[in-house]
Amino acid sequence: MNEPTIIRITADPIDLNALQRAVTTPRDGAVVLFTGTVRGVTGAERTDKLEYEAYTEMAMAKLQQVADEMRAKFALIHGIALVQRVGEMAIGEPTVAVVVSAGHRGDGAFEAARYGIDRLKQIVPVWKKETRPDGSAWVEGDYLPGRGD
Amino acid sequence: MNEPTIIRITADPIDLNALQRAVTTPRDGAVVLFTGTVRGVTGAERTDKLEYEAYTEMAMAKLQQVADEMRAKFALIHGIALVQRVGEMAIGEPTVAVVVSAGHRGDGAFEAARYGIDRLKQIVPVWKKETRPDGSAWVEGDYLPGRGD
Amino acid sequence: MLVKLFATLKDRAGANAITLAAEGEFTVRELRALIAAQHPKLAELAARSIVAINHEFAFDDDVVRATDEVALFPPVSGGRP
Amino acid sequence: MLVKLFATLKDRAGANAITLAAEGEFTVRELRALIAAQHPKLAELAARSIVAINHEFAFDDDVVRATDEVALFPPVSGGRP
Repeated sequence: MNEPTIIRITADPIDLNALQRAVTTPRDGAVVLFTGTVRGVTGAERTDKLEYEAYTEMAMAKLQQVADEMRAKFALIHGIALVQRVGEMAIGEPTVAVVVSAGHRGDGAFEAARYGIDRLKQIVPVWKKETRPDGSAWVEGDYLPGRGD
Repeated sequence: MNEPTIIRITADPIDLNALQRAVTTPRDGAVVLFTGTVRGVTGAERTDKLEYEAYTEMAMAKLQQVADEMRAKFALIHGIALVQRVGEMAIGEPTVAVVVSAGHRGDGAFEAARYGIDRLKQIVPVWKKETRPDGSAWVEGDYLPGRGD
Repeated sequence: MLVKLFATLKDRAGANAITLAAEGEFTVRELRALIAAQHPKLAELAARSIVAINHEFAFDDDVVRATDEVALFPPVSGGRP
Repeated sequence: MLVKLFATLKDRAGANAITLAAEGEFTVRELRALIAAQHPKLAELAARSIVAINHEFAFDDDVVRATDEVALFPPVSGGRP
């Protein structure tokens, strides 16, 4: 069976319509798309813009690993797209997309997309620099990879 | 707070990029989009095209009810879009979209989108006519609404 | 009064609505009987289709007024979850 | 050998890579010490940053060869789930 796996790190805007078409096979009746977006307000904090940087070669390998893990855990899903945007982005723009297609809405596409974004945020080497009214700073996560990650 | 609720029944193609932008508020870092698509192959069956018909006035009221139920059950979600396309559609095209935004990916957007599509498929009066190599027929569901639906 | 029809019912009737001679108030159960009597082609479907009154689902003991917007249709195309 | 730097480490060093005088094989623990000795500005970060060897996460007892592609970076920007 032809089951598309799209892995991409790009400075271009993320096109959800194109990704929906790209992952959908003739057997698919359901597509779940998750997008992370640049949040402008977090509690009392305001963010003006965001810049994403990737360790591209390793990030591509880790995106492929996330896709492999998704397929291993969710046997009924078909197409997968994992796209990370890099460079400067404005408030509200998608920074990352996880897209999964399946025959039916109960075939695990929702769960696979959720798993995919959680893993992506743990192991794919991408960092964001936030610019706020008081200056800019890299945002560091707190997940320390272990063996097998 | 400004929390967009978009309810639409339309003959136009569904534009996921526009819906993502429309539901995203400055507080949002996560958007989940579900799309139902025209499946071309189901087991050994082949579908050539699909036509959707709606009882528009009632369908608009029931889409609004689904959105209200989503907000009542998932308190942390922000924007909602529920879009049903009607008319003729080709294989792979989105027929319906359920879009939910939230501050963070764990704030219930995945669960709300899943709940939304399940309820939409139960109570929103929309029917599809499938054209297969051996003719065309209306596809009937099996959910009988009860009081409160 | 007018009864709107959708999907299979529309195809069976060959029209997207039928007229029904009816006055005052009656139950949804009586509505089904009126349709069956005046539109025999729809008799079987009328007995088991969903009835909506003014855009809300209605049940056999509910009251219909001749001035209500009434519609008859099959279960919606849910698709396998 | 060259050590690639990202995010906070790149800003601290003022460059996206540093050169390291190193030969043969040594452990990741020794790599951290070499960086601290030869690039004092990075000493504190080198002790607690993530090390990747040939695009895989590496741990203190793992072996580095001077010919490997080595990178040093902070935990990725996960964001609150």
